[in-house]
Amino acid sequence: MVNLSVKLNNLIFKNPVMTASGTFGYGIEYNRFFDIGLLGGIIVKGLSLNPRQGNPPPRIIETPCGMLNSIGLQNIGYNKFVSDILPQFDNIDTNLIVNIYGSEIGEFVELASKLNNYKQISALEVNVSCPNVKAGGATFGKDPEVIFVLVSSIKKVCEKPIIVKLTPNVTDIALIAQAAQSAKADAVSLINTITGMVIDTKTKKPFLGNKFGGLSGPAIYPVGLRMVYETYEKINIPIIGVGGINSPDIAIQYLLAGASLIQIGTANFVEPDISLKIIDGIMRYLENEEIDDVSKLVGLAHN
Amino acid sequence: MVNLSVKLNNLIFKNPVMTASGTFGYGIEYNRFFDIGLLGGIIVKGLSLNPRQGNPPPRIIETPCGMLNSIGLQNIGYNKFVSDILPQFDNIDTNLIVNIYGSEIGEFVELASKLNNYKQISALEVNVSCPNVKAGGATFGKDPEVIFVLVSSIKKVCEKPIIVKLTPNVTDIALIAQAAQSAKADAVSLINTITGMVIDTKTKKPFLGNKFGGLSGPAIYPVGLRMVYETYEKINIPIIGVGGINSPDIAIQYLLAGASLIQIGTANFVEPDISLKIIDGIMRYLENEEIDDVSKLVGLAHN
Amino acid sequence: MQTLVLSNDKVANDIYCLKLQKPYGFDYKPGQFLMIKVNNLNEPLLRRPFSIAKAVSSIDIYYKIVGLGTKILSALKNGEYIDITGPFGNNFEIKYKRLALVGGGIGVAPLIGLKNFLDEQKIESECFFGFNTAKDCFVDFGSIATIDGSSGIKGTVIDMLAHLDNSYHVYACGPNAMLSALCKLADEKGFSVDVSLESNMACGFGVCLGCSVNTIKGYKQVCKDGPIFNYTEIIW
Amino acid sequence: MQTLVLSNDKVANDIYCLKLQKPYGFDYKPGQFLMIKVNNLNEPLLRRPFSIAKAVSSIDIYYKIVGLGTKILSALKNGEYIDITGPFGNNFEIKYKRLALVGGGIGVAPLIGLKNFLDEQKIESECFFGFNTAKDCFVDFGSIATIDGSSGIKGTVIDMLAHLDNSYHVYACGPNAMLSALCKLADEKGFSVDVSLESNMACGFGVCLGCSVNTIKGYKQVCKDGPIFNYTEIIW
Ligand SMILES: Cc1cc2nc3c(=O)[nH]c(=O)nc-3n(C[C@H](O)[C@H](O)[C@H](O)COP(=O)(O)OP(=O)(O)OC[C@H]3O[C@@H](n4cnc5c(N)ncnc54)[C@H](O)[C@@H]3O)c2cc1C
Ligand SMILES: Cc1cc2nc3c(=O)[nH]c(=O)nc-3n(C[C@H](O)[C@H](O)[C@H](O)COP(=O)(O)OP(=O)(O)OC[C@H]3O[C@@H](n4cnc5c(N)ncnc54)[C@H](O)[C@@H]3O)c2cc1C
Ligand SMILES: Cc1cc2nc3c(=O)[nH]c(=O)nc-3n(C[C@H](O)[C@H](O)[C@H](O)COP(=O)(O)O)c2cc1C
Ligand SMILES: Cc1cc2nc3c(=O)[nH]c(=O)nc-3n(C[C@H](O)[C@H](O)[C@H](O)COP(=O)(O)O)c2cc1C
Ligand code: FES
Ligand code: FES
Repeated sequence: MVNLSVKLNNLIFKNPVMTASGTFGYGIEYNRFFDIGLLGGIIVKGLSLNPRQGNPPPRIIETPCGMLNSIGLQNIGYNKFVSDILPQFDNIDTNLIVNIYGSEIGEFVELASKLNNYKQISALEVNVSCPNVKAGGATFGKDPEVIFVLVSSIKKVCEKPIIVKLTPNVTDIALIAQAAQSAKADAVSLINTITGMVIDTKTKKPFLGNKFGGLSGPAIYPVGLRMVYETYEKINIPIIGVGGINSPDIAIQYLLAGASLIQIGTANFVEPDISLKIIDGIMRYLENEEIDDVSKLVGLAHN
Repeated sequence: MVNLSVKLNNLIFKNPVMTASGTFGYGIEYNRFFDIGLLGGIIVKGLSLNPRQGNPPPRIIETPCGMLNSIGLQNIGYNKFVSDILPQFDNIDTNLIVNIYGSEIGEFVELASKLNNYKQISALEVNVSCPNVKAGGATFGKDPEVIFVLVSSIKKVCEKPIIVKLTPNVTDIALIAQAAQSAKADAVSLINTITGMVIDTKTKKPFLGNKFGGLSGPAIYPVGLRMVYETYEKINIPIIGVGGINSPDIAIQYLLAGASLIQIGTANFVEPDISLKIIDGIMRYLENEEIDDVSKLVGLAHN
Repeated sequence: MQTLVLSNDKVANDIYCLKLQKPYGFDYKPGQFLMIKVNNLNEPLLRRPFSIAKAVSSIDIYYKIVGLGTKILSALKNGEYIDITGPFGNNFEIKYKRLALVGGGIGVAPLIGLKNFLDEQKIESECFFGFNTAKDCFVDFGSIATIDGSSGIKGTVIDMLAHLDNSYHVYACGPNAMLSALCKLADEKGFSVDVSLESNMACGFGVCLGCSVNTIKGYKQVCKDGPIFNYTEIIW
Repeated sequence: MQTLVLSNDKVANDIYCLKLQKPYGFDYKPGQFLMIKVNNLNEPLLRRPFSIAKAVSSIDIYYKIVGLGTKILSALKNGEYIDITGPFGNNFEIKYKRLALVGGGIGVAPLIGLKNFLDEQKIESECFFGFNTAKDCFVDFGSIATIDGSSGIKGTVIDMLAHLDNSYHVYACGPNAMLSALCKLADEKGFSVDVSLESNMACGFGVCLGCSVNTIKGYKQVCKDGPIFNYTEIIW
């Protein structure tokens, strides 16, 4: 038997496969497809203090082996989340991670301190990288100093592990990861979407209501993988790999590049139970390779 | 009849479609597929002062809707280029643009001043963005000050139009374009490839001999398009759009985003005469839209 | 779920009828849709939404070739398998009024199942379908209008609706131009209208938030809150 | 060039023979290859290289399913069209020595055309082909070795070459393990060897510089300088 479980501080993940924020709703919606308790973790849609209505439609468009989205962090807000969603997780045996977003540092901090009180929540993922909102969002994610202040401030009010989710739209993502590490982040997730656009040649206008959107899906996996590889050589805290994973092979590539855990995003839309297939594929790979612990794969490509 | 021709300073392009550096050899190789004189321009493989042997194989690997390459600027060098290749262009009626590369500023300048003497050459494209070489290359392309010094120095020794080819692996590509403009560049080309990697899960090692490679092909077109759109709002010199173009529709999207000319790269490998199909498609589009001049499309998506 | 293709025949200009083996326990309500993965590749990446036109002995879909996905779909042969998820979405609510079904072009598809259901329930309804030409028509019931007069009356489907008054409730699906003409008429004549809307979709069941439509109560998801909306809710 | 598929039949375990209509004026030399675009999509993006096994009445390709592209190829039906470019590459040079053709697995494919050519020219040659089992074998001539002894002698193709001496010239294609065993033997026995190499390719005709192989004269392009190289040139 191979060991698929992974530890992050005191948190135990039964396997390294989580679902990425914004691509798996609040998790509950997928219960009709499979037992979501089988997942290593579930990262819910980006949450803000107040409900947000998001960007004007159209919000998605397919591109070659990818898609652009400009959802703009539409969400039900803190109050509704804790009253309607959280109780449903009382009996679901997986790590619930809340992806949080604020338009200024104070908002992030307030939200983090409030969420700190809920035992159903295993960790927070701080989204400093959403390209679809004007304030905060990507601006935060591109400046190491702002990241340092933001993460330090959150760490002061929240005891749960803090994961910082980074944007790929920068010259040197490892530099930003280092800032997060200095601020005592417990892990970093990379990558969020790459900013892109599509123009409608019929109307001669940007196709998306918000003009720009974030590129995700298999098209971007070589970029996410490279950034995980680069960052692995520059930091000591765990890396969570995300970007274009839709097969066991790509998931394993991320582990070999240095990710301790991985997230499945866009692929959930195509195959709702893809995460289970990926967990299964990782297990088979380990068996074939006669490796008894998934953690032994992490970073092997650097040797 | 619609007018497809485009002017860049005193240079006239018979249509806005060129072939991208490194994807069309020295042009001559394609003469067996079609009359390369029908193209708006041909940008030859990156040239350096001395021959370069490039990176160890494997050098290419396919990825979803894209490919990675780590050729590493293998080329025949200046002497052989002017003796063997240039004379063949005496009677080819298209713009020959030489993509140049140096490992330090002095090398760029020396090469540019030497190439300035050849009447077969219409312009130089300065490659400050190749991710596959250690010195120069991407390092240059990421620092606006270095770009400024480099381009200013080249402008002093070369009278031909200078096009600066930018890397997408930066936080703010428009900033780099502005530096090129300040240094009196005549145009900018964007984008070069996005750095990526693939790991072989059989050997557990990076697949490419050089570990990293540049991602090109349809997968990246939404990113290239967004960068052209952003840059168009920040500079006044012409933009040459490149990245993932393999259909008239995508080519037109680039024009609408603000590109005056476009380049076809990876698509040449798949369909050697794709450029002709794209020229044809642009012409049909203009006819259907009753637009009499291709230049009238440029930047329309900003209105 | 991998589902067997029973047939996939051209039934009109660019329009095909795909019949799939009905999986055990499959149940749907008229107005709902499936998400279909048209091949096993990453291109096209996303599933495509299609209304269920009928699900009696087989699941029947009528689709029009408009792009890459539907093109690929049209090459499917019987005996092959295709992956579906669903059914998703809300359904046509039956109103206690005189009922009229109004469809344009491929928008007729979801109304076929509704008509079938109404007939089963012995609820009377009138059907009005518009096409560009006879060659585009793929139904064998209802009153037909064609722009060129090659089948039924000459004109648009709206031209057949002069008799509708506030005793009527209309179920509609079709191109935006048709829907807005219909809604204008509804405002004048006082009949009510439920429309089936379209939108680009990624997931089909409410998690991606990609398929939003602007309504008087804020953004709603076409896949989950719809695809059927009362037309007065929608900010057109 | 769009080319008509005449047949595409399974001839052994995972191995297919694709026959294409020979375009007017098509000419090739043994050892050359085609680049095939297996579908009309962006995935797989690039053409795939395949040796021409024969081009007498039709162009014949033998291929093995190893990944996505060859999988898609195997679903092609006669009557469909497929896009080819080529022929590309250098060719087997005929040496005035005793000739032996040595192939392993799917590497036998390019040697079929060579054998055909030699027979036409009435040049004598010996053929030695190795497979894992009888089920993998797709040729009906030459001496066969199989690892499990289910066809021909039991062993590897190398086991049949004990008689080769410096009067021989060998043309070889197959897995790397076979080629390196062969080259070791060549060093011992003094025969010369030309090998047909493989490499990932994007363009197939020398412009992308992606298919480099390391030789004693620096990097060379498998597609243009090869695919056939004298084994002493290659830095293995
Ligand atoms: C609930 C619902 C039910 C539906 N039911 C049916 C049905 O029963 N039958 C049916 O035929 N159809 C139905 N549709 C529509 C159907 O889903 C689409 O026609 C289908 O998804 C098209 O896929 P495609 O890959 O062929 O076209 P795509 O290539 O996805 O293109 C489809 C359309 O999207 C737009 N588009 C795509 N790319 C771009 C771009 N770059 N710029 C601008 N515009 C672009 C264009 O308008 C294009 O015509 C339904 C849709 C919904 C939401
Ligand atoms: C000149 C020449 C002639 C040839 N002639 C023939 C012939 O006659 N018959 C024949 O069957 N084949 C021939 N080949 C080989 C053939 O081109 C390949 O088998 C084919 O391209 C495979 O395509 P695919 O899409 O099926 O597999 P791919 O998906 O491209 O994979 C093919 C192989 O590439 C490697 N690979 C792909 N992706 C990765 C990755 N992420 N990490 C590590 N490795 C990877 C793997 O080893 C895999 O098995 C020839 C090749 C050359 C260069
Ligand atoms: C529709 C959609 C919505 C998303 N919403 C969020 C979000 O709310 N917060 C966040 O941090 N990332 C969000 N993401 C980014 C994903 O979590 C993930 O980082 C990205 O899509 C790359 O992974 P993938 O290629 O597997 O999808 C979203 C992505 C998509 C496609
Ligand atoms: C195999 C290969 C070699 C390349 N060589 C060069 C080069 O020498 N100089 C350069 O400026 N760009 C080079 N490029 C980048 C292309 O010119 C182009 O900017 C990039 O591929 C994006 O366009 P595409 O998606 O259309 O290929 C190369 C690209 C490829 C795929
Ligand atoms: S399609 Fe995903 S929410 Fe509607
Ligand atoms: S495949 Fe392009 S140079 Fe050989």
